[in-house]
Amino acid sequence: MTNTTTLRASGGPNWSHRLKDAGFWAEWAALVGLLVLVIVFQALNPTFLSPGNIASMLVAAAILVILAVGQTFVIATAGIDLSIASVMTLGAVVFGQMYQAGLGLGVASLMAVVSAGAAGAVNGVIVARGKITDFIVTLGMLSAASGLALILSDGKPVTVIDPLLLRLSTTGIGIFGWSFVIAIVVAVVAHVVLFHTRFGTHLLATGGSPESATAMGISTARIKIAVYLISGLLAGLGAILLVGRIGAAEPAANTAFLLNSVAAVVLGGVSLFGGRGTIVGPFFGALLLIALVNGLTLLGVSQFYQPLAVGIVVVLAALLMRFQK
Amino acid sequence: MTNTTTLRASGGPNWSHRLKDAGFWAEWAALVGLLVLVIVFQALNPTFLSPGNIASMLVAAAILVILAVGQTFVIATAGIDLSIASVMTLGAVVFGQMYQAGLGLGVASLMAVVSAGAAGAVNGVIVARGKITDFIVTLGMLSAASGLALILSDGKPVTVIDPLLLRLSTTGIGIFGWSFVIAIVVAVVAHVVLFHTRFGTHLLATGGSPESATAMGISTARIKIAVYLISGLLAGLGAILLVGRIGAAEPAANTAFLLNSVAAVVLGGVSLFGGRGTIVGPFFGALLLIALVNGLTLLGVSQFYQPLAVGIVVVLAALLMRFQK
Amino acid sequence: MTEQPQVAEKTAQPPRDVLLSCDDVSLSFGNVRALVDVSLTLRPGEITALVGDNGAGKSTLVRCVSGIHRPDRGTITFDGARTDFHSPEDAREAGIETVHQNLALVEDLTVWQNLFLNREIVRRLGPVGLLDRRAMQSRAREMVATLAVNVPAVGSRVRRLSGGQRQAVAICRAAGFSSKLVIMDEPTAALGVQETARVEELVFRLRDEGHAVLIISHNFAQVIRLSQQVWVMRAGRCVGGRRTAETTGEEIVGLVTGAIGS
Amino acid sequence: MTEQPQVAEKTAQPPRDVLLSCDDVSLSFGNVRALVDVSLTLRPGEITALVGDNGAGKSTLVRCVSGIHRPDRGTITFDGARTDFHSPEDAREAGIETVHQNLALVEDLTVWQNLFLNREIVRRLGPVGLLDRRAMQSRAREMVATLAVNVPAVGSRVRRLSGGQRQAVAICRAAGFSSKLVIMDEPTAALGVQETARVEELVFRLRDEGHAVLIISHNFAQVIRLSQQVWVMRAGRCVGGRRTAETTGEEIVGLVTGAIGS
Amino acid sequence: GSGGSTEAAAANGAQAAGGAAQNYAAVIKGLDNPFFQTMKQGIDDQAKTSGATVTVQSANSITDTTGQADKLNGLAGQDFSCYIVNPISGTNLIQGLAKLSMMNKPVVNIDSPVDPTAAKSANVKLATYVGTDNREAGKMAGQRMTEVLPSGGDVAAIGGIAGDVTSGARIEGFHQGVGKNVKVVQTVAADWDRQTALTAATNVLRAHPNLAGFFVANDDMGLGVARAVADAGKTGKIKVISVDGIKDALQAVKAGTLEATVAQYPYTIGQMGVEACQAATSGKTLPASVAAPVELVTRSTADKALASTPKPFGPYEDPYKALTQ
Ligand SMILES: Nc1ncnc2c1ncn2[C@@H]1O[C@H](COP(=O)(O)OP(=O)(O)OP(=O)(O)O)[C@@H](O)[C@H]1O
Ligand SMILES: Nc1ncnc2c1ncn2[C@@H]1O[C@H](COP(=O)(O)OP(=O)(O)OP(=O)(O)O)[C@@H](O)[C@H]1O
Ligand SMILES: O[C@@H]1[C@H](O)[C@H](O)CO[C@H]1O
Ligand SMILES: [Mg+2]
Ligand SMILES: [Mg+2]
Repeated sequence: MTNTTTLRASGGPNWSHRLKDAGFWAEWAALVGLLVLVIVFQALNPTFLSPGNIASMLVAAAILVILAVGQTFVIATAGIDLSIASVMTLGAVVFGQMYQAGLGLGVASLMAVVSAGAAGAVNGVIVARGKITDFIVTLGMLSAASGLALILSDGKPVTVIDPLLLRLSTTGIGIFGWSFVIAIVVAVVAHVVLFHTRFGTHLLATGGSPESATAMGISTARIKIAVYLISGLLAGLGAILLVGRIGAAEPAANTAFLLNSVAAVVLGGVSLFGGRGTIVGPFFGALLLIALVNGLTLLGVSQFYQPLAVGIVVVLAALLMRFQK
Repeated sequence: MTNTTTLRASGGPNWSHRLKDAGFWAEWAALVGLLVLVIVFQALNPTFLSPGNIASMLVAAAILVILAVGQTFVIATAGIDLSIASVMTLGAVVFGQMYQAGLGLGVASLMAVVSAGAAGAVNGVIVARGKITDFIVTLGMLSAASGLALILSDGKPVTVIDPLLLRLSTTGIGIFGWSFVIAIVVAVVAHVVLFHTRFGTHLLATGGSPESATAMGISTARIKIAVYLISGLLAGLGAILLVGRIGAAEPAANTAFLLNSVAAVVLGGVSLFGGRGTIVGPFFGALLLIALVNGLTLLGVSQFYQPLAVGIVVVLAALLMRFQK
Repeated sequence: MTEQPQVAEKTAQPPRDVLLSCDDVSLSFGNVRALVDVSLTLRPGEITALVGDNGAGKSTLVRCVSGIHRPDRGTITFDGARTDFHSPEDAREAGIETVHQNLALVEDLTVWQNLFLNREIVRRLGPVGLLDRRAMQSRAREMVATLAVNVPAVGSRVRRLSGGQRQAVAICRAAGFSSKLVIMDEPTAALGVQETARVEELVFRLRDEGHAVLIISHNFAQVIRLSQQVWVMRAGRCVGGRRTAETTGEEIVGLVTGAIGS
Repeated sequence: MTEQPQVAEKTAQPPRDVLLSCDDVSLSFGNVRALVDVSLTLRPGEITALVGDNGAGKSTLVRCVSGIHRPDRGTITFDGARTDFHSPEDAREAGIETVHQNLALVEDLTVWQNLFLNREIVRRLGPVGLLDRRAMQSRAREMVATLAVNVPAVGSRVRRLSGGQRQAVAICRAAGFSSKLVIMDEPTAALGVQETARVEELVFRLRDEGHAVLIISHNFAQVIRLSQQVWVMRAGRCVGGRRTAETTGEEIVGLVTGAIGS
Repeated sequence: GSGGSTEAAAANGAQAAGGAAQNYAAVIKGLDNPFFQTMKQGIDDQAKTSGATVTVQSANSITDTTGQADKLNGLAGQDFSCYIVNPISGTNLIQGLAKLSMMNKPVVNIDSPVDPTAAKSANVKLATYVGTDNREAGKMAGQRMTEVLPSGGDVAAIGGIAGDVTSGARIEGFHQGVGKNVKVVQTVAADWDRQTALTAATNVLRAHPNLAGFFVANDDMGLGVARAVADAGKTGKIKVISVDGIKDALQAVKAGTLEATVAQYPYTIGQMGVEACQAATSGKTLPASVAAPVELVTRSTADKALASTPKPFGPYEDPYKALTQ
């Protein structure tokens, strides 16, 4: 997957030129940042790279990676999905209600994805047909989806103890937990869709220059609806993993996921102004954010100093993206 | 103030043409939305327009108006200040520490504004000189400023009972509390700066087309630093009002203020892509958001249904902005 | 428009000889009456020119024909059928390719991606269609080489190209796909001498292959050189049409400036 | 570049007769060598033309002179002093106004705001300077009327203007402020016949008022008509310079295409 | 034995005698709430007296369920001899806890309980639980409300984030505690935020001009509500009762702006958590569940409470103390 991306950048395997290319650095800045972080943390605390810790970081990253992929699709069209985290909450609550009603894991999972996808589609239709700014529509959905989650669950969490779900979130292949494997699959598929299908090209054109895309006969409205639908569906997938991870379907907001999903995308070198996108970047952006918190925790950085440290490291990591200019 | 704005739009007082102009509607959509909301709420509950309720809505709106004005300056340059609320928290904590140390209201206020302004300036310098995306820099500052606030306050609130501050937040002229009067003054000054100074024009040019602005010899870096400085200073002013309002300086996150400040700006018809801005729009956008929550509470809408209602109304209000196209 | 009957005489032929016809097309933006009752026709296998001052409404008319704007009033008939394009997609489907004045390139996509935008070559793998990047890149290289002198790499993003290079890409795109009508809005404005010559060759080739071409140009020598029919617009109106063989540069200038009344 | 000595003979005059001189200016973008050892000079009170194929490097050179790019190597001397512009602001301060090919207008600002961008008229009220909108609007109306035929309202946003109307605004802006050198990158490319004539008048007027003008154009008739000196670029190099009076359109075409070797 | 923790110093010698210095980890809730600051203080103080070191980590906010889980996972990979956890929800830490149980590490659950069914099915073994019953705390507040409103009246409840478990339990308890004459007419969510609570209470007061009292789910919000009541000029007339017992609230009770607070003593909970770890690591059998002290602080007991804060002023049971000796 990673190879294809670089080949894409300028159509030839000339590495010395590649290294001088700004776009290349933008795409890989998050990886470079991650590597620097890993080296520093490992030097300060050898447990950091222990298999156990790597495994738990990867599992912790799975949901964020999936959301970041969804967010990438939206942001590449110059939109933003502020509702991604609360749509996930909605999906989780729907899962919980179905599961509690005894409908089983399959139906519950399906309904979680369907309901989250529906919320995403509503976002898309209002943005595309109603011609309202993405920010406001998805802000409205942020609120509405958490409201729905509260109403459906009556404000109460549902404990979900399912052996299969538990295996999903606790076992895997080697250090790769199943949930991380799912995240990898999502990322690979997303990469192919973005760079190797007509839809992907039309999506980037819609983000880069909606007028030009329209003039070339691309239905930007349909593209917009599609990306929000995708974002919703992935939020639904995230919801299943979330329920597995915390063992319950809760209506409480997952605000941290919202900002982190956008941060992963932007750290991954994707411009909020649309028209450009990579999947590799946001993927490593998500890992970077997770590794940062994990490392600071391992180092025992005091709780008050952690936000300060996170802020500084995030900006330093972004400094690597300066090469983008 | 309002008159000047409309005159600006197309340079003549021809009202029938004005009403057909899309830009006009974008600017006033928030006001129209507010009026619709007021009519509905008043019809459902006559206390809504009682002088007492109006007065308390206006006082509740003061801080949000001030933050929205700061956010407007940043957004008009195609940036976004995600740190605005936590910089306000930092300012409030600095105020609290100074006040507790017995330095008096004047010094405490000054230091609140200075520290928040400094945080804003740091944002600006990193964005402008470091050439890092606004989103990441201010996300970093969001984290760093709340960390600093926690460290400075040791996580504890400081009760601030100051007679002058108390008067500021509880008295006023008629139904206009002093804090709202301050917000109005801020809005008027901001309007003049945006539309009647060179700085304002250069700011809009920077947001609309940074390359063109640069080619015309405008230092976009200086403009960027200035808008973040302004946003920081206004967050500092907001901090003083916040301390006055709740009678304490707390390290609390104030996240609601962040999303609401951006929402007010966008509801006010200002594009997140920069280059266009109004102050009237965000002003009424902020009032709309406050009136919405007030009205829903007056109507006794249940806590679980409130988020749903907020979401729907926000999107409906934005539908008024369709005219913008 | 008052000119219309006069021209109609000359062009009064069986309808199969009219590819495109605009009848009383009008469009206003707020107070600006960009098009006022514009009527003109265009024959298959011919090069038709559209001239007029800046702001006369030429691009606006083109945008109506290619589905970007919908006229307030009037009808557009294409290939015998009355059209009501709701989007540029409809127009492209119907067989109209356009080189817009603002180029309509996506700056952040590469040259080859722009050339094949919404016309991508796809390899089918069962239900999924994957882009055939290699095929598109090599065809793109050929297409660009026919027009450009300093040929840009087809893998570079359009943002990096010079003014003329962009123009060449936009023209390649419109010419590269079989269509009944190719519209070019000031295609050679940014082009150098050699590139202009190549575009003119291309226009002739398109005509010879049976495409109709509508070309907008401020270069009257070029108009006389290329076209069989000229239409003149002034301040939103179509003020006249001439068979090129029967007119001169001077007469056209006169129509454009209003020295020769309508 | 090998041409340089030859040309130097002709232009070898006391330094006060050279307003701008580029010496061995080079600039690469990654692999693209946009400028290779470009040397040329420009006299005050003269109209100088710069010609060359698309992608030859003309706009890149102009962007170096006006402070947008900084050359990798080489020196630029303006008005007797070696310059090292760090920004377009420096260049404007030094007295260089430029009409860029991409126009450099701010689409969301109005015509008058664009005309006075960074040159705003201000009324001082003690420490604060407030914009004199009325004065700028009325002066803008005058400026635009001199060039445009279908005059756009100065209060309308540039986004709404036709291709030629934008071009006119950009030219007005560069011409409207006293400067030593006005650079115009393909100023008449999008213009109609009448508008082109007015711009040419304007260029002459600028020269007569003592400004130097550097004009880039693909229209060799225009070049011969307007300029006193022509410089030719090919594939990033300056391959020759001629006094216009001593050359012909054919020779220039030859230099541009490489038919006449360098 | 029972008694004030002033005797804790005595434990020091016992611990030193017990063997090598102990190394514990604690994961608590959000750090922007003084309640948890006090909890941390209790943990730190007890650690100092007993010669143990405790690494304390906390979630970013009261909603950060997965972030908290990540932190526990980070710490679980390291060699601590005992873990203290205060989970945000009943299940969010289950995965990390399962891992700890697998390694046979003792886990002490404080404040908010781990969901027993979830614990059972994930094979999570908890050494002990120490905390307060939030429903019980709400009930005490309800009973007090009935006492101070002998002739009954309308009251409103201000909760934390809609759907929050702790808030829900307290409000439910309050409903159970109030007598027939007292009617809860409205419940609003104020996000655990003082400013939001102030605005919400102001709005509720408009809707119910004859309101006789407020029950507020924590002290920070309670102080905001008290401010709203003061702004309306009804201090003393409208009774405000909240939960937590933070210092500022005790002072407010003393000053009469708060009617009462149900003090839960996070300091003591933290202390007892560390004691429980000491006992558990020295192989003692711990009681399954210990009720932490809860005291209703009213004007008459405010002085006493202030004098002993952050510790309880009355006697309480501490079965762990005996086990550490
Ligand atoms: N979207 C729009 N909104 C408002 N006015 C517009 C819009 N598009 C075009 N106009 C106006 O309509 C008129 C005709 O514009 P058009 O672009 O069709 O001219 P043109 O003949 O193509 O000129 P040029 O030769 O300069 O390209 C102009 O006055 C222009 O300002
Ligand atoms: N920012 C850039 N990055 C990469 N390549 C560039 C950049 N700017 C220009 N180039 C390349 O440099 C070469 C010269 O471009 P330039 O714009 O100077 O040509 P020009 O002579 O002005 O052509 P035209 O007549 O088409 O305007 C072109 O090959 C172009 O693709
Ligand atoms: O017990 C705590 C405190 O009351 C805090 O104020 C909110 O969260 C609860 O869990
Ligand atoms: Mg045009
Ligand atoms: Mg050029």
